[in-house]
Amino acid sequence: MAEYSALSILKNAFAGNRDWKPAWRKPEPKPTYDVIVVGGGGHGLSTAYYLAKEHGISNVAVIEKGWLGSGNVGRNTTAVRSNYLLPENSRFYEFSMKLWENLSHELNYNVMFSQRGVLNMAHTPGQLDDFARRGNALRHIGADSVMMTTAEIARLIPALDVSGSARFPIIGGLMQWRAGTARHDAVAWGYARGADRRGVDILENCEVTGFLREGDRIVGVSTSRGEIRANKVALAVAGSTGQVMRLAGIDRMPIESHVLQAFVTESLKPFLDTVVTYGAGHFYMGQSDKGGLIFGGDLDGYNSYAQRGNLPLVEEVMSETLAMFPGLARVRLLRSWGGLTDMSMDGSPIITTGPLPGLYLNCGWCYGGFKATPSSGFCFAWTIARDEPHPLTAAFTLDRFHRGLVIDDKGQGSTPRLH
Amino acid sequence: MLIPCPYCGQRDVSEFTYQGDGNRTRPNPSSTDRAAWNAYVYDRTNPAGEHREIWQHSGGCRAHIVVVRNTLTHAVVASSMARARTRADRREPT
Amino acid sequence: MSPRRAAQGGRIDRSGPVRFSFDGHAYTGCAGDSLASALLANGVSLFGRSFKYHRPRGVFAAGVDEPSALVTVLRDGIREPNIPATMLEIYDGLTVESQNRMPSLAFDVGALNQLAGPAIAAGFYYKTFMGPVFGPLKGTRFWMFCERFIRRAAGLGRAGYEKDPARYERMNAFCDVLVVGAGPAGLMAASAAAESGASVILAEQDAITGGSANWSGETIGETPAAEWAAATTDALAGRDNLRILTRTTVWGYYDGNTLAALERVGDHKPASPAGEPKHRHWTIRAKTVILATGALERPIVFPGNDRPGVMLAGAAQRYALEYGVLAGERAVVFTNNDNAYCSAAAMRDAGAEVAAIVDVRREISPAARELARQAGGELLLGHAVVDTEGGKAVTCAKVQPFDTASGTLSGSPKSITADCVLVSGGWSPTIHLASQAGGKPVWDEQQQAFLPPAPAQRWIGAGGLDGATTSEEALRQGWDAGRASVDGPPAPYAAPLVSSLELDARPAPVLEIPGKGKAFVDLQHDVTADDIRLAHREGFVSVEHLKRYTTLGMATDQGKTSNVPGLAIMAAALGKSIPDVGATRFRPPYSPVSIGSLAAERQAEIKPERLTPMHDWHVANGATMYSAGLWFRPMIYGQPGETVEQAYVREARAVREGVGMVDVSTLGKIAVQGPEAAEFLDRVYTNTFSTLPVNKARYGLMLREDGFVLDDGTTWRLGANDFLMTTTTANAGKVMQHLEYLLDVVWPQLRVHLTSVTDQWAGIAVAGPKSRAMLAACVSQTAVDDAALPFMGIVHGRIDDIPVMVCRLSFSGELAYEVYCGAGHGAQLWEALMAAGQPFGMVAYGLEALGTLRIEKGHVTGAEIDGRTTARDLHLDWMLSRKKPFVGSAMMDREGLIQPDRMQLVGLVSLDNRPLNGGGHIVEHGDGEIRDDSLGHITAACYSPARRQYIGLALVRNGKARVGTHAFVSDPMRDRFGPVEIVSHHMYDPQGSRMHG
Amino acid sequence: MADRLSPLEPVYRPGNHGNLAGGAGVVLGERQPGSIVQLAVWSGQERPALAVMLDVTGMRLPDGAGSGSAREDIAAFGFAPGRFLLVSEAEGLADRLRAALSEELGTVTDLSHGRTAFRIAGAKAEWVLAKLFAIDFALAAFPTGAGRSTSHHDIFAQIQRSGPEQFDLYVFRSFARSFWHTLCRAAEETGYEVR
Repeated sequence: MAEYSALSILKNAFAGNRDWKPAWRKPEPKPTYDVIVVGGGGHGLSTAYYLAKEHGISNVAVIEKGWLGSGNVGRNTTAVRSNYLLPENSRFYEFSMKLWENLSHELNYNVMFSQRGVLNMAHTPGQLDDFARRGNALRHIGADSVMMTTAEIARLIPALDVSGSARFPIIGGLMQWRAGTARHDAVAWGYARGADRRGVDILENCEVTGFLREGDRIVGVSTSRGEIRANKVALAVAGSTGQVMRLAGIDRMPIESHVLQAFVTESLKPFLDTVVTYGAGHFYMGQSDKGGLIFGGDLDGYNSYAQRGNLPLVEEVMSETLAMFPGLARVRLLRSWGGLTDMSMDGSPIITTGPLPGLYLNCGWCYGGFKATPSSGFCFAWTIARDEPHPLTAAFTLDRFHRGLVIDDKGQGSTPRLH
Repeated sequence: MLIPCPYCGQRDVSEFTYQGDGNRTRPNPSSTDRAAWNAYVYDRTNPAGEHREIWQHSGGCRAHIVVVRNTLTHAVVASSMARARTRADRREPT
Repeated sequence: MSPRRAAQGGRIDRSGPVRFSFDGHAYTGCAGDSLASALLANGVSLFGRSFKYHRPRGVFAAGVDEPSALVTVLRDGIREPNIPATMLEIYDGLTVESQNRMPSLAFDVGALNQLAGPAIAAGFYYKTFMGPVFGPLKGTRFWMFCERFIRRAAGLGRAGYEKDPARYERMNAFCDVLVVGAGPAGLMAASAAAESGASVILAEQDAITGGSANWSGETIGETPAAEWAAATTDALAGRDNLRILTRTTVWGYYDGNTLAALERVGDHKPASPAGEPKHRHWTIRAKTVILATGALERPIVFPGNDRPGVMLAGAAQRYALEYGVLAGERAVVFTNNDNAYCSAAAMRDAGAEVAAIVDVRREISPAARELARQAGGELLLGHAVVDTEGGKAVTCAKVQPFDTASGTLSGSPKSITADCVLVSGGWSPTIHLASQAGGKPVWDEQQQAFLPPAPAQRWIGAGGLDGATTSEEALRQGWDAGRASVDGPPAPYAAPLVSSLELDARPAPVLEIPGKGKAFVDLQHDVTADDIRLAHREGFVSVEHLKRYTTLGMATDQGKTSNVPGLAIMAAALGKSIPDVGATRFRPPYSPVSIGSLAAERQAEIKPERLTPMHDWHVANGATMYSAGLWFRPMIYGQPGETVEQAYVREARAVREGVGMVDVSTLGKIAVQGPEAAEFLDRVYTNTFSTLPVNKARYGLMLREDGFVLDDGTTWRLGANDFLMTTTTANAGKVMQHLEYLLDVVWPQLRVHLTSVTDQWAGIAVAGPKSRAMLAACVSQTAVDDAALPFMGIVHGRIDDIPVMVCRLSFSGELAYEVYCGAGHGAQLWEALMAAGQPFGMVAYGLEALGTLRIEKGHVTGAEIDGRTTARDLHLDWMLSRKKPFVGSAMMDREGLIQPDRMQLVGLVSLDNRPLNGGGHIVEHGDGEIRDDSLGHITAACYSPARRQYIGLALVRNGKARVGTHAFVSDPMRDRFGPVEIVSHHMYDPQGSRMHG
Repeated sequence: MADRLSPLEPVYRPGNHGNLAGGAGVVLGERQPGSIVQLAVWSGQERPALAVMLDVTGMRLPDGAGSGSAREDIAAFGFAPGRFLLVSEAEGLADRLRAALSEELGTVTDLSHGRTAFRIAGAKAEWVLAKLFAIDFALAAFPTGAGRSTSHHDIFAQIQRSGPEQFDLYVFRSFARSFWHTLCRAAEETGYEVR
């Protein structure tokens, strides 16, 4: 398949763009694979990609019940950052950031990772100390982070309300410059194309309806397109984890599926050159290259598989928008949508072997899934290939909850909606 | 979304706080059954479909309500006072 | 009057000119004009530039579906970008400018993009801009360099930074029936529902009711349809069980039949009266909804279809009949259906010349043929428009024979001179709200359109939405829906006579004409038919991939005119039917909604302020206020010239040496009452309260179920079955909910009532060695000596005339008391204590001094109780009763919670005599290098007046074992590195002799 | 005893405000009742407890969730299962009620300082309140005398309809000033008079 480049674009343009080939094949399922990855979202596709690339396992099927990338990789707010508090998380997300930094080259697909920075606003001295703690933690693990003064913030983002008369005045911020945004769909398509080019079969419109078992062991899946066998079956199904695990006979998990809404305004000329978060609520905003302001806030806060949220959260997020950017009152909300998030009991993900022999599990990404796409796939592929955790995800076990080894970045305990 | 509060009637979801899976049973306080405690604190049924769950009408009468709600459509199928329910199948005082 | 303005007819008022300006040029229009109709009347054809190629664009539609004519309104010094000219009512003084052009609308350098042509087809940016893999532009740098230019070229209008002086409000409404859309079906439905006595809201997005009746040219009953609509509306407006909301777009269908609507209250007024909002955000909770949202026309896609002057046929009809404005003076009508013949006739009636009617079909109905005859001009059946010519406006249309069955052209094109091409590809029911309510739309082959899904919530469809193709049908459906919405018995329906013609409602299944040149599907996003075919070639064939890869339908009009043509082109490429490609799931909002309206009253202030009864005193006496959650608390009472550190050191020293007082009214306070209150407290606290005597207080610790610390505070026993629990300020709500949950869900048999009494009591802590003497001097009706008021004792008395409750407890480590009184007396009590304290050197102290005193004592607060710490981590294991179970007791001994290398609370002393900062980290190595070796972090730090050192509290890995050792603070965020000694967290008076004194 | 201070003292501006083109649509004010008391009753003890209330206050409540009764000198309404708010012009109601109520029936909590009482009256009262609360204020849905517990964002409120066009609102004291601002702002559209 052709490499993408400026030259190939020109060549094709002269040919009326008639010679472009599909970005990935649409193969028929084979009866057997070495590995089946369930879930054709970002994590599933990157897992397949790294299985092929890092571990030479290319006899892999990615099976997706709908269209490729239909999960959260296609409905998030595109922020990429590693500025977590606890080192188990920040080390992992920092590794992801490093993969992001070379991802477009790696995939020969422009995922438009724009390192325009993510800035968290502080509104009280106590919050500033908390950010210093977090920033210091990041610096100690080798990630970047700096404090910004209000004056620096005002220069960087003239649209912000930095007045002392704000209800929650901004008194400083924590900036991670290497953080930024990426084009979410491109990540799915780039990994799909990359995996496909290494021989992975991507099977769309293929829904798992059950697991094939030999004794205790999982040996494949039955699907809407027939039975498919494999030595190893890996799940990366984000919001549907509970549903798929139920098919495997496990009916309770340390996970709740919640709806997270996201929003985009009408397209505007450049308004905001970085990604910002509000410290006196839960709000984040960036601007897409097309010009839409992309933003979101809290979860709606109840179990849901409906990919649809409700009005109170919309109103809350818009209020926080104006608390930060008073000039946006007359700008108009263009579209809202809802994604399913796997909220784990401590707000941190799960990447592990088991819980059944032959089964591998990747879930519980809460808000963090998109930015983790590269490292999640990398480390999950490692776990699948070697039957042992990658050192960076060794703490992301399923049994950590019961053992009390939780990784609770927000300190909220087992109330998923608060993570 | 509206949640039917048995006391206050249909109210907007913004008046409520979600308290999660209503299928969990708290073990007897003196129980040392670690697995049972773990299940109570950490494990959730999380069904796609009808879900029995607890809401508190925190912005209203503050009662806890057992709601059966479809997580695929958000349609509320039933609601009742949590207190009445737990009274009905009262366990030994603990 | 301009030649484009008919002498009579329509909703406009020709009596006086309305002045407005567009791009600095002054124009006049009529009251009732939209900006689009007014500019068209002035002969303006160029309204804007397209998104990607910056091609000149005119106005394409007449309503909410407008993709091209977007403008920025300038008002009150605030920019309001991306407003469709079709939805903007003009008023005297209206000022608007065009968008996405540099330097001007007529001459736009961005139009150079057109030269790049096919190289910037759909998705081209995924294939390039990756840059070199090494060198200074490696990694993401090259892309970020390119991105700067791309971002500038993209985008539509520009937003401003200033706070909007306009007002936004919300309104909650409840009704039996909400009727969405006040066209013929909606009006009929509202009449039928209201007649039953039900409460009805009728919402119409336009400024006037009537919908298609305003431009259909039909008669209903004995009168022109527009007059019928006005009369029906008048009758409805007289009812007290019905509210008509015009300029109100119902844009969201949420769960529980909750609908969101935007009322544009002030947008059409030159000035708003005091207190009136610009926009009102309605949340309508309706028992039943009647969706009478009508249908939207869509175009046929053909090369050159984006030139200004190419317009939807129905839009031109609307301009002619509703506004008395001609979209052009010589029209070519291009259609696949009968409806456009009405548009042609209407143009002719309004004074335009119809050069030709071009129809892809070979056969048309007799009624259409008759309309064609009335319209005049050539009737070209089996033909298609294959191109247009013209610069900033159409000058001619090219027409060629076309075979519908094969989709191919034959013969050669001929030119027809025209200044507008009016196109119709049939009508798509406006199913957006129905789709938002849940369910998948259903394809109707006859109408070549998606019909609404089966209702997933309580709504009834009527009119064009439900597939009605004639007004007669729409009126009947409206009536039926109105009756059904109130479960009324079928009432006699007096069908008004409608003059409509017997048109063939089935469009030919042709939505694209092949040909050379760019044929636009999504006019705003510049998505062409070739782009869709490219997406197909590259495998982006599902409807969602199509949308995402090409950005089809993602523009501000949300694909209202482009959705079905786009699907048709993909279906043709795939050799599938349209429904097999899939239907888009519509999401809120139906049309864009101002952010201000959604924030509503919170645009003025996002959160309320919570004030203690003494707030005004603090502010009047120089306090710097600290925002703690919603509360405001004094941080310091700074004196002129003092730094923050000097102020809190002075205040803290006063407490250690004399007496000080601090407002503690913000502490959470919960009345715990009932026969089993003590039993309940035993279950929720780690320690025992049932043994606490009346009029004594005890410090208590609560865990979460998972064994981690939740909160701490003192609880006072005021009676055998009456406790006053205090919580930390930050956790008051959380603790209340935790306790209510346990009582309601887990232990419903316990007779305990919980009531928030935080606001009932004002609280003042009086602390310092002189506090007892000071209180003795002002408290009456009780003694406060050690015998009457021992440590943790409670007495009741009066200060001045104010009843008070005094508890002897200490957070500062000094002899100290908390004095509580009714909140309404708080300010007086504060002043009374201030006055009584003067002889003792009373000083008011704030949070900083409070923090200093507690750091010295090693008492924990939210910085240490951060949701990740255990009682043991905080040296509070002595509070864990082994005699009884309590919340958290079963889980607190799990492996992860008892590991020796957990982070544990220690004290720190700065060894370089420089301040420590909260958030600094602790490391073992003294080389100053930053590596992955953090042992923990500082939770709080201060200058200790008692120790005359900079000290801090920290959570440090295996901290208990490190007491007495040296370490280093590593704080790269603030460029601070230096030696510290790890000490016990009790850094002052470890025996507690002072507070027991 | 010392007078109770109003939390609104510095921001309370008697007179007419807002858009008065059509006259003041509502009258807003703070009431300062002598007693605001919560009566909370154990499950199953509602009848005897309400009998005690009748004895002490002379108030009889209709059956049903949220039902209540309002007179000029005293008002009472249910606002939660087993819980009632009693508001009296007289001080000391909590003590009198506590003395009369057996612990076997329920508990009494004095909230006289803890809640601030607002009154809104006039033809536009429903309209103004509907801007702030997501409950149905129509007379048919919210009859005279009845009580409701609801909230405006962070501000919890108990509301009693004390007349066809009159509502009494009870709000946590610490929020009173913010709520007053909010209420006044909401009433500007219709014009309001502060008494």
